[in-house]
Amino acid sequence: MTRENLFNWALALALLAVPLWANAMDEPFVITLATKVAILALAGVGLNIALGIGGLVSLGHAAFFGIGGYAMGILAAHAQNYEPLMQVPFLIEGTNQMPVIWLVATVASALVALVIGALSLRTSGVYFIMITLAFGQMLYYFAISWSAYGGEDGLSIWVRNEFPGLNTLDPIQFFMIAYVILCLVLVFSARLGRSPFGLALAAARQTEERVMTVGLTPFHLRLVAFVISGAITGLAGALYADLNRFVSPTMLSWHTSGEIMVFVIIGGVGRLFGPVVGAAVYILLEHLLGGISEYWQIFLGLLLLLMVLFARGGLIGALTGREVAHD
Amino acid sequence: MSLLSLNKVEASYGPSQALFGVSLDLAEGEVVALMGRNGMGKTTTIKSICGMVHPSAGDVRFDGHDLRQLPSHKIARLGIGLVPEGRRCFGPLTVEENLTAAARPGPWDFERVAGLFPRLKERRDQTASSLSGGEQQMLAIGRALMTNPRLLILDEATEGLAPVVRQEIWAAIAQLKREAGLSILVVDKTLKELAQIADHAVILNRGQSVWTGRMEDLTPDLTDQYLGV
Amino acid sequence: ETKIGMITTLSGGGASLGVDTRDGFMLAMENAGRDDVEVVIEDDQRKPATAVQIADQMIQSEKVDILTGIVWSNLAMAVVPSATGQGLFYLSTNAAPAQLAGKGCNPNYFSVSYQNDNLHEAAGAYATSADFKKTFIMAPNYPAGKDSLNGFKRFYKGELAGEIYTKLGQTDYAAELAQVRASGADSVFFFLPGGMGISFLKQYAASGIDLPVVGPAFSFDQGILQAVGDAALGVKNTSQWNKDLDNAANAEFVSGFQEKYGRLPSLYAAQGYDTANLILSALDKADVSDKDAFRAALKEADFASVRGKFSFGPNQHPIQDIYVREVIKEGDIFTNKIIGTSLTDHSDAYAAECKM
Amino acid sequence: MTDPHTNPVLKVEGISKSFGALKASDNVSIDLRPGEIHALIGPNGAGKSTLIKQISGSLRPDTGRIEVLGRDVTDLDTVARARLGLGRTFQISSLAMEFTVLQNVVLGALGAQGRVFSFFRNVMKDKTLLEPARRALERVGLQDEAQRRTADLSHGQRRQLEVAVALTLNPKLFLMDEPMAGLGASGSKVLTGFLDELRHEAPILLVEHDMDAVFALADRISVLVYGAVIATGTADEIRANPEVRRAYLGEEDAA
Amino acid sequence: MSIVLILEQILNGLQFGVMLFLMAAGLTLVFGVMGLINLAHGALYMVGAFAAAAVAGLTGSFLLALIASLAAAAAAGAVVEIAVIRRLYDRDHLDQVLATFALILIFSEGTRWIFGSFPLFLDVPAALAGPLSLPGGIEYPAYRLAIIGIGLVVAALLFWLIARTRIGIQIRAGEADREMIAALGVDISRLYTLVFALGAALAGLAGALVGAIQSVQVGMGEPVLILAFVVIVIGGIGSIKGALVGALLVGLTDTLGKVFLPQFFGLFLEPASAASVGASLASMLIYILMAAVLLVRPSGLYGGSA
Ligand SMILES: Nc1ncnc2c1ncn2[C@@H]1O[C@H](COP(=O)(O)OP(=O)(O)OP(=O)(O)O)[C@@H](O)[C@H]1O
Ligand SMILES: Nc1ncnc2c1ncn2[C@@H]1O[C@H](COP(=O)(O)OP(=O)(O)OP(=O)(O)O)[C@@H](O)[C@H]1O
Ligand SMILES: [Mg+2]
Ligand SMILES: [Mg+2]
Repeated sequence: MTRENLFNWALALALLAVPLWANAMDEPFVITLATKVAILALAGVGLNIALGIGGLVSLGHAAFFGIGGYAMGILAAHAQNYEPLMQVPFLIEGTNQMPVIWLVATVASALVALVIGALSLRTSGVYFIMITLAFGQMLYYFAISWSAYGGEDGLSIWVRNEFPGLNTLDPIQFFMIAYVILCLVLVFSARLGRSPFGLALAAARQTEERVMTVGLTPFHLRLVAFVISGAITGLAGALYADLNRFVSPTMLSWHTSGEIMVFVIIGGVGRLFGPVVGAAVYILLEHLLGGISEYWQIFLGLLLLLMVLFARGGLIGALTGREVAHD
Repeated sequence: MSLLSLNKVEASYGPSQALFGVSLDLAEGEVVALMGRNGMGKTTTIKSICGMVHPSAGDVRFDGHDLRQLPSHKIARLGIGLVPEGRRCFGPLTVEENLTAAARPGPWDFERVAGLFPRLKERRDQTASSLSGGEQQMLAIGRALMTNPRLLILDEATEGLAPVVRQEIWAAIAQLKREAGLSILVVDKTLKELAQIADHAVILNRGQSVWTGRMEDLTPDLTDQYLGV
Repeated sequence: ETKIGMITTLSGGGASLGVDTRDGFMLAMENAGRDDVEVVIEDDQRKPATAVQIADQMIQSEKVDILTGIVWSNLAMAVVPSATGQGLFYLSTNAAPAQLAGKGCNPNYFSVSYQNDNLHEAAGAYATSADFKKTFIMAPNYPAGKDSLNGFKRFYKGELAGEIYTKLGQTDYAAELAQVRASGADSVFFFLPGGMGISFLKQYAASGIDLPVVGPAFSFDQGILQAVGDAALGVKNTSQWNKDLDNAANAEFVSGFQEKYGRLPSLYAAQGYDTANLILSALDKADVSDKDAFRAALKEADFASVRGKFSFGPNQHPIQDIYVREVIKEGDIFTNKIIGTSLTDHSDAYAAECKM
Repeated sequence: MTDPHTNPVLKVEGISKSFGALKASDNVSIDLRPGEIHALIGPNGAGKSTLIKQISGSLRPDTGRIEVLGRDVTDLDTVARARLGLGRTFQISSLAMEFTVLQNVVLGALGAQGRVFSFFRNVMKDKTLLEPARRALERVGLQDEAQRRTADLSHGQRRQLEVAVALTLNPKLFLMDEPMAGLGASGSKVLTGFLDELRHEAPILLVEHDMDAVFALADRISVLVYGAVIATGTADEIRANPEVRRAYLGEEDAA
Repeated sequence: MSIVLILEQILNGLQFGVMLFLMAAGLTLVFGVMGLINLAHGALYMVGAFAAAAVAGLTGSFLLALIASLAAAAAAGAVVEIAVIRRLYDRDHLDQVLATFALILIFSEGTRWIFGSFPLFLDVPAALAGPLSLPGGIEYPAYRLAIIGIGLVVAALLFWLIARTRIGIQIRAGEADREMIAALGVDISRLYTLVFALGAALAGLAGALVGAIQSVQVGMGEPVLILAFVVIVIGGIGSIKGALVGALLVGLTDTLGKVFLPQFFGLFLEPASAASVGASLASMLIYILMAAVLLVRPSGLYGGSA
């Protein structure tokens, strides 16, 4: 087992152990923080598939995160008010069942990712960054003025949605849901990285021409990666909205895209657990520094700066050695 | 006194060591050939001279200056012009801009380079990335000359050139040596052509200089053992 | 021992509002000098999700009894329903969106500031009384902006020369100003909070348009006026408070604030101050743990408001007078002076929808 | 060994391509027959790489048509042509630099196999990919470098890897743009011997400035000057052609 | 709507465009020419505005304020380049993103720490306050005309610097291959420090100039950052001409969109909702424009390859 693998296992266990301990000590807020880490890490894992393996620097992933969030908000709000979502041509009702919401969130963000990806992937490099940003901003401004679902005020639901057999209002149970999903997606992501698809995608990042001459179409590879990536981030969005019992256009803003990207970079681009480390460190810092001074963001900035300058390959890279493990 | 001297130079790329002791001397006005099979460290030696790789041990001196202390651009300004392996022209810039970027005062200017490679004059406003491989090679040589160097380093400078052009370039190099008294360190694979122009040769094997001597003394034994010819 | 959690914006662009809210609130707390009340303050960074998480933390870990401090409506909408749903008291120092005044009202939710529409309504009433016939109105394109224009129109009897929604965060208003000029308007009403208002007023002054302007207090508040400068001089704006309101509580507040922080208090500071005093007055009568008694004590609003008279309507939003102020210069300082009362004993348009 | 009566594997008919005023391909027609090495030589900037790019599909000809194995591919893209069996090496190495050497060849094998939308299989443990990949490395003599990072290879080793990747595709024909460039004398010798064998698997359209190799290998040579083919013939015919000597070979080499 | 009003709105659009160019000029320089994604551009813009406001407050001179903005931003830029950016040239773009994101935090909160949370006052100089009458009866603020002038001069100077001077050529060569240009004897590090400081100075100047008609407050740089990116991406990265054309396009689209879209919807919706729907669409318009441009020309109007 490589050092990085050991590190990953340790991290996964720690992320589980801390909330369990907090549960025993009756520190529910620590569990909430851990849940936030797990969910944002999940969003990062999604982005990392496009970014880390495929080299697709998307500054528009907030779009998927937000769509996931709104999928939860809209379905739950309709369920809460007993107003059907749609009556013609057939009746669609809201729901407060998490699995259904997840499905809708994933499918909806995958579809949007398909459209955005099909258009955006004609560009590359910085242009790709900006065109994904553009689509994200379009959705953001749309949501702000979409008064049917609260516009900039967003949408609140009173109680968290339900998961069969669990009490989702209990912080530790909700954490477990997020944690298990994160683990499943990490396994998926690990296998994807080593799969034929992952190899071809990573090759397309490095040399498009070569990939074409071996008979593969980079555009298709990237589009599929982008859709998978968007779908995972969308799922994270649904969970995040459920964590807060609230969704608003902020989830769609470019800050959100930026933050998700920051998680990935802090942890280490292309590292399996990069987003997990990134999200954990960032949220912890935010939480701890928040208390020390009104100007705490200066310290956050300085710490981030130190990390970029001295931890090449992200924190995981600095802790476990430079090379990204390919197999 | 030699213009350039390397003494037991060692260098690494990260954890993997590429040079294990390279020594080399080049006197003013001399042409020295650096030879060896693929991957033996020729390019790395050149990079350690130009400050693109920092030697971990040994000595690199040029005209009395210790090059190990200097950044790349200062080394170049001492009078070392590099034609790098793989050309490395500035793709988005035009031919003329490529040359202008490197220019330093001296006898070599755009007109003189254009005289050496008329093709470059024809392609003057075309971007370097759209040039053919051979044209890029000419541009890389022209660019190094524009710095008006005392020592010209050619790393596979004739790679990918048509035989006529190659002959022209060798002729031009011979002319540079003869008339301008330019010192030249050259890496190339065609032994026959090197033999006509080089005074000395240094052979590298697995990152070490294993043979130094005059071109005439290069026996078939040696070339067979170290160059595979 | 009572624990109060204050969630407000203390970093980034909107920090000045949160800082004033906090400073006003803490001034009252210190004046009271009670050691059985603890206040925990956290920065929400103006992000709804952060606000929610801070609220969770305060409820779950700090075990606070009362929450307060949020400046922005969208953050309030994210926090208030679930906080009151969990049985906590929430007292608003500023944001008071329509949903929480009408259908979404809650026995544990009190707005000490106003209902969001109030100042806009007062501006409409003023426009009517000032005999404006053709007003040009504009606000940013988001819910608060729409509420603003609707509030204005509710009390404005004249005709509209134009109605524009600008982009949220917009900083250049040349195009809007050209439209105003061309519209044949006789006056302008605008609601552009924060930097948007500063930009608008500066550009309005430079444009050479010479029409009377009216707006809610936000763009003329103490914290912002110095940055607007001369461009604001003479502009009428509506507010439920001003530093020259003639009552003892206000005099004490204004001088105390100036002494402690070295600057003039703003509307947000006044609202924070009132909120703290309201809480303190209720604590004198009942213990927080006795929710019903405490709620009843809050409802009495038995405290010396810097606004003078103050009471709660059935939806627990204020019934109060709203004044018209004019921007003046006192020495080097730009500030406001009250020139009249626009609406008296005004409540809000949503109270009827509130069932509690 | 070439039989003019068998159908050509590649047939290029009347291709033209201009960049602005520059005619990079001027009504070029050439073909490639089974089992042969057809060398394409010509001065720098004559349009050899441009022609290769048009054949491989990364550049569109202005006029003319291209047939591979009797099929008109003029309107197909690079990927489709690669699937039809067109293997290509680049003049300037185009490899996945972060990959190991082995991963690069596995990529080739994967392209040949085509089952790329598979998300769970461990690609580096897949025998059906590893076997052809290792075989290709062995054939170019890179088997000992399999686990090295491609970026750490020397220039010459990368050229060898280029060829290895093309091999994994089991192509029906090869387009090779200066495979010898950057190889030392020994490397060239090895590669020359290797190409000599390879032609029996699939014919090669070879662009090369290394005349020793060209004359040793080529069954036919076409000479391109200013975008147009000025001569086609056997090595001896070309060597003796005064126009070719003037435009390309120069005096010494032709001797 | 009268012809004069339409003309005036077109003028407003152009004016806004030039202003955008001014905001984007420094970014184009650093981003296009040095290949560095500098998210802290907006922060430097803010630094310039605050420096100007502080000096104007002390001395009352707008000219001194402008000089202060240039000096403060250039100094901040140079320090940042030497301390941080320099170590990132041979890194991934993403490391640059993270580092400059960190710089935003440091600059924004640092500024708030020094100057407090409240917006500052910076007004146009008395000589340029108030409107000028243009032919056709258009009243136009003199200060805005001055901004147009300065914007065009900056465009011309930058174009000349990058396209025509030897330094410009060397900078572009460095962008293509840093190691190589150094090996040819060019001190690229010093050159880059200069360029970065120049880009920062331009950002600072824009902050001061624009700050005088907008609000000078913490966070003012953020919307500018996004707009500036939109502008230079539409124009094509690395092209000064592209940045100018992109800025004008964005300025016109934004201005005309927000004026005419609500009127267009007014044809079939009642006024309040027409205003709202029109405004919603208008706020998305420049992003739609950018997406459309990139779909037709994947590397911007005047861009080479990415
Ligand atoms: N950037 C690099 N990182 C790591 N190792 C490298 C790097 N460049 C070269 N090497 C290794 O260093 C050794 C010497 O390489 P060098 O390029 O100096 O050889 P060379 O003699 O110039 O070969 P060639 O004739 O193929 O150009 C080789 O084993 C090569 O794999
Ligand atoms: N995209 C382009 N735009 C303009 N001119 C081009 C472009 N691509 C190639 N050329 C020109 O077309 C001519 C043919 O180029 P090509 O690369 O085909 O030459 P070549 O025969 O392969 O030369 P070499 O042997 O030097 O590699 C050259 O003069 C080159 O400058
Ligand atoms: Mg070499
Ligand atoms: Mg070629």
